[in-house]
Amino acid sequence: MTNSGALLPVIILAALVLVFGVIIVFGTGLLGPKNTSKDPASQKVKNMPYECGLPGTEMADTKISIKFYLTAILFILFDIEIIFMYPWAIKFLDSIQDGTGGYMLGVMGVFVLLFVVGLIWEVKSKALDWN
Amino acid sequence: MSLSLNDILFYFLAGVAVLSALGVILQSNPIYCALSLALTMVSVAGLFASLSAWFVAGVQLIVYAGAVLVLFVMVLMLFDTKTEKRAFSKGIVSGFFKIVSAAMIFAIAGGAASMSGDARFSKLTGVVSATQSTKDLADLLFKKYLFSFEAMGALLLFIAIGAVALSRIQGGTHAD
Amino acid sequence: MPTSAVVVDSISSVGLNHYLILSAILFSLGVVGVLMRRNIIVILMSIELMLNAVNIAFVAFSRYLQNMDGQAMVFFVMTIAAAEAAVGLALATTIFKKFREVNIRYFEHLKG
Amino acid sequence: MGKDVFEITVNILKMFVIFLMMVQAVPILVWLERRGSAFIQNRLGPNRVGPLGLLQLAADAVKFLFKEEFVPRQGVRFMYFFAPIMAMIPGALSFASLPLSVPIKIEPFQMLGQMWGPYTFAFQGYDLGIGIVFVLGISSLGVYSLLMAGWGSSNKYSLMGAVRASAQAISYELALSLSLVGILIVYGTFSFNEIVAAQTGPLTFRAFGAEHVISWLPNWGVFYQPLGAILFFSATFAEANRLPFDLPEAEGELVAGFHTEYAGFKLLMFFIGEYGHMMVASALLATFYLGGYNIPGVMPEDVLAFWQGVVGGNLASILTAVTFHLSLLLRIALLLWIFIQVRWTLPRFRYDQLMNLGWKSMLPWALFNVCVTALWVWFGHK
Amino acid sequence: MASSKAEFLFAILILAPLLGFVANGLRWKSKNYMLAGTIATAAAGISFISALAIVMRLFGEGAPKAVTADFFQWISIAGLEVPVSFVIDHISALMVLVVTGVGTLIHLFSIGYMSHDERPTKYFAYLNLFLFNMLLLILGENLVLMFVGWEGVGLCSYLLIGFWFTDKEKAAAGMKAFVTNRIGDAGFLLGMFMLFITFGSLGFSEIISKVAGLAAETGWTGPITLAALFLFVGATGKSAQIPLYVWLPDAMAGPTPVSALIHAATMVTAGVYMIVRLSPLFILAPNAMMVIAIVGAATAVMAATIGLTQFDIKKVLAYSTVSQLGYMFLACGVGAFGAAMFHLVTHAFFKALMFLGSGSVIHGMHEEQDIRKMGGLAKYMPLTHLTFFVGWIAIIGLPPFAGFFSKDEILWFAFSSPHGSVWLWLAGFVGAACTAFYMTRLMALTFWGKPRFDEHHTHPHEAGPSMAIPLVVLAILSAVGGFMGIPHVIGEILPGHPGNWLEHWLHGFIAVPAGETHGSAVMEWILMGLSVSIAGLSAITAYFFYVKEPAVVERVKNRMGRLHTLVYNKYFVDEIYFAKIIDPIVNGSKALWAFVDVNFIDRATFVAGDLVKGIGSTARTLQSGNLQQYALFIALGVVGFLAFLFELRASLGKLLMQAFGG
Repeated sequence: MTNSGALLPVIILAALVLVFGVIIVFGTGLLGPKNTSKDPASQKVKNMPYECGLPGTEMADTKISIKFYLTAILFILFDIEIIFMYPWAIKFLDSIQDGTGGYMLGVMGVFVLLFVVGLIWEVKSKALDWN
Repeated sequence: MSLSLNDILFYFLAGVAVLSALGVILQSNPIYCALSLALTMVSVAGLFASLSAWFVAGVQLIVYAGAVLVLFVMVLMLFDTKTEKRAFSKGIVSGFFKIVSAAMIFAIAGGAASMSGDARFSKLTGVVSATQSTKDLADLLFKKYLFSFEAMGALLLFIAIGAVALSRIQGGTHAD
Repeated sequence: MPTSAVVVDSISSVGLNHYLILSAILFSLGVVGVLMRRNIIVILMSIELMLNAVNIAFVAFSRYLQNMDGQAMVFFVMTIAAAEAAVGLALATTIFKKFREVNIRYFEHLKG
Repeated sequence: MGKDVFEITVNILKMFVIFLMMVQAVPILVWLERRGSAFIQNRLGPNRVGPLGLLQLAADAVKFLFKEEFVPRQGVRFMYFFAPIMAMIPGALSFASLPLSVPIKIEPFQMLGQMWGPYTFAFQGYDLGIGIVFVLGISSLGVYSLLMAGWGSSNKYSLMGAVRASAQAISYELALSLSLVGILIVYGTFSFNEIVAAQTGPLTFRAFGAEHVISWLPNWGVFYQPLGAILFFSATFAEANRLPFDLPEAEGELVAGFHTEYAGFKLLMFFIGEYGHMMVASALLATFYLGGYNIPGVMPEDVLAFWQGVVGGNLASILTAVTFHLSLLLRIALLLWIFIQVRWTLPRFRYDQLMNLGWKSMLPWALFNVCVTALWVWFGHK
Repeated sequence: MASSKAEFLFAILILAPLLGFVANGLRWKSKNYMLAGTIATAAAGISFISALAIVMRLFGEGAPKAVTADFFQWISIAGLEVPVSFVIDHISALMVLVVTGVGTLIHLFSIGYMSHDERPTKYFAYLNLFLFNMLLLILGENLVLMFVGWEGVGLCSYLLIGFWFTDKEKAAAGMKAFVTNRIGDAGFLLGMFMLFITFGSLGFSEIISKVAGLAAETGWTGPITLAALFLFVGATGKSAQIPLYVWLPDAMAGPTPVSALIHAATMVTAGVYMIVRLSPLFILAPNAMMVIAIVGAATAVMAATIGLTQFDIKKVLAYSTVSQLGYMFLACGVGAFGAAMFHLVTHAFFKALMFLGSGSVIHGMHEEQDIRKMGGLAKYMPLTHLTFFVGWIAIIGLPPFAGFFSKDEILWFAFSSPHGSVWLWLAGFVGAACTAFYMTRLMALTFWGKPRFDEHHTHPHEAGPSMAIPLVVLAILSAVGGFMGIPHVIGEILPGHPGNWLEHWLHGFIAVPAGETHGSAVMEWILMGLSVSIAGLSAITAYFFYVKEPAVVERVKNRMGRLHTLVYNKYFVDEIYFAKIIDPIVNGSKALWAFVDVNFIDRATFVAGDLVKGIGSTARTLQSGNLQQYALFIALGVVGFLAFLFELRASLGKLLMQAFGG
């Protein structure tokens, strides 16, 4: 069994969860009582998004500040830098055994330095401040 | 055609990938495009796994599916996107040319690939655990591609600074 | 069960070509997406799609040729893709701030 | 999946068992939470339905099944429905990849007039070589359910809540993955089995070029990575939106955050997702830092011999696996109790404090931790 | 030592007028005519004296044949050696004395004449410049220097004719003179080229030494004949012969002293002087000589007839000059180069005299030039009348005045010379008759008869001393000038047998036509008698016509009718020129412009412009700013590249085969 088969249980489990979810979601739909009242007003009110009783305001002007989008970008960049650390981390122990530990340390030192500089700049540039 | 487990897996994942790719370009609501792209990413990660490139599959999941697409979805929400009335660019003739050029690219690449004989994957030699393959990758990364590795670090730094600067631009060129 | 010794089983009929053809399909779909769509974000997504197609080809060849260079390249392609997405979306936001709508046509205003 | 029918069926059954474990965890935990919070607040928890109120949740489950179904008016229907399902996937998939106990060896036995050969079943959903990276990947998918719920319910406040929750999840995922780097450096491998295997026996570590053995301490990861453990543990709180970090759901106008519009079983699914995430977090913590299913000072062979004596045959190896599994469950329960305990003691963070903590303190500390471990390991082995 | 002294003298001779020009030129605005006049006259005087000093060297035994002066090497390119060097031999000695002598007198006369002008200094500057150029022309040792002088005098004649350029007509006259001269100069240049090609050098001495041995050419296209003809064309331009004489009558628009100096004495004779210096060359081209003779005779007769009907005093004199030049060319044509030089000198004297006379008349009559409004001026201007009277007798050729000797010599040679013929003599004879008639008419209408002007209003007065002196000197010269070249026939019968000094003087330098002369001494006497009698006869008839019976003139004029109008309008030559040459060229070019230029050249440029714009616009559409269009081009590029990489044909074929082949 080439090890690509190892994926099968993952897919089976995922399928299982999906099936279970779908059954329940539509199950409650079927089982539960229907909102049979024809009166459009009650339909409207009942389906209105829950605003602690306040009349629902339009979705249109939901303005999400740039901060979130900025965090997402920084997340990607730092995430990739962390991902680059993984192979290094794995290799580090072996490289110490075969004597190239210092070299690996140096290389990662530079990389981490860049990471830190990036982080410091972000902090200094108040990109991460949530007011 | 003896369909071994592996083949089923490949065709399933390939099917999902192609369908979701189609979804990406055909959906009129950009959010759905993003989600179908996420599905593509996951299926591609699966394909990597089927090629026993475990670490890269994991990275694909984390970086692409987990980070880039989250950014896409978040930006789309930022833009309060609605279903686009005209999703495709105007111009029938240019449209025709575009389709033709894409088809040609596929025809040539596909043709070349199919023509190059039936390259079978040789069986894996010896025990290849994900950790071991990652170690080989690390070896390669820090010996042969050291410079590009550091360059990547630098690039990410600059992008971080650039993105922040870009998002802070107040007036555009046509600050009307 | 990857750790078990090499288990001889029927050599899977799926070869390098299948992966390459898949990669070609995804790439062409990406090209169509870039050319046809009007929304900048969707164009960026199609570009990501094309990059993924390239990644598949890389990994397929790396598996076929039994050396890890392909996977290293995939790494770098991913970084570039992430960087590109970040900058692309930064541009898209500036366009959105200016024109309240994200449409590739607005880049024409930068024609100058 | 397996050579013959029996093995395949067993494996598939395993998937079901693991998923049910996760689903069943919710009522137990909810009950525990209610009783726990009552105990902390010096009041009685639910005790009407069944002994000590244990059946309370069963009743709730049935109630949820029959609640009325309704959808917010302009909601994006597909996303509204798919979000709860998506919430469950990360928890299930990552929990299945964890080694829960020692593998069970079954000698050949007679059943249905056919001899079934020897099997060894791994007491684990599936063993992917890249355990850690897989778990991180899957957990990063969790953000989608938040965003989809927020956008699907087309409720301005739920959207705000979803975006805030995802931003928070993202920020702490950074700290999480950095703290894992520490583990990678120490153990030098991705797969959980190897990590757990490495944590047997007394604490032995190399420092200043010599090998030191402290016999009375088990060889757990926490002693190698104390700071890493703390960072990991607090990061998981944020990932699961647990109390100190559950701002998006609790703020005044955000009401219940991204799942405001949900009711009935869909809400329950979100809880399954949340508690699943908590279970995975504590299981990971146990695996990395608390020696997984290893009972300190006790070797699997002894336990097997003991059960051989008592029961004998295949049942013995099954029972040994169960004992080790119970030891793991004990640690997970302990950690879960801490989760609940923290919920009712720590006050909630303001959002900017939360994000500052994530970016400006946890991330640097994680980085510091990585550097220290690297230097420590390097000096140790020089 | 002698030569260095010669260089010094030559330098003074030539540079004096130049310095005069520079002095006056720098202060050309000033109105002080007295100062300007004295400077100019002094410069002319100095050059005359130094010329005299050099010429004195030539006299006496053992005196050198020629005095040369070398200054510097002007052009030395691949075979063409043009040294700036000057020579005075027997021919140029005569010429230089005439030019500087008469020039000085005319400068003196101008002081009086130009006293009322606004730009006297500029006038005198031009006069000095003219003198300088004339000296270059005469003394130049090679054709190039002569050509420089040739052009210089042309320029100065233009400047001086158009001196009062504010008057459009005078400016046009100047332009006409210049253009016609230039046409002649073109011929001159071609002649120089021919000479250079055949002889490889332009120096007079070299050419003459190379020509010495050659035989005469018979055909028309021989190099020497062609050179001779071209040079003759140059001469006709400068000396106003048949085709190119039209500018001289109009040149009268300039101030009268200018006409006297340039258009009577010096410049116009340059052509004759050039032919005489190159006589050994012309001798070898009998056909060319024949042409020169015919043109000379024709010009003489035609100009004389036109002179009969002119009413402007200066126009009459101008046509008389053209006619006399015709005689000189007739002489050269028949090979009597000595006679030509003799007539040139004598003509210079009496023509300058008459022009100055007319100048003082015009001055007196307050710029009135129409002789019909004059008459009976003898009383008012006795000295002018007297000097004019001497000039009149000289020109009609009554012995013993200068005119008689030189003209008769020409007529005789026209008859007797090997190249001559009876027809040539007859033409000359008729010309002489007309000359006598119109000169007497002129005298009658201006000086004799009743005054035809309002005496109360205009008071003609005698000219001042500065104008009187030149008149007297020239009158004496006109009277005495003839004795320079007394023909042998007369020489024998006169006591002391004076020989023909001029012939002796020019002997070595001019060529004598080979072949026998037909006609004995007796014939010479007969011809001489004929010409004197016809001159006297026509003078008396003219006197009778215009003084006694003016009415008769009207009757004769009416009877002549058409012939009179023809002659009066100068044979419509100007009109013909305009009709045949100038207008066709102008209209032709206009038509050419209208058709070719507008249709083809303009159209071509417009088309080119539009083409570029067209291409530009198509290129512009490529940069529409539409990013997806750019992306499309990229895709197409990729397709092309891939096709190239995988030789499209093979892969597509296989694909299709797979798809359909099954």
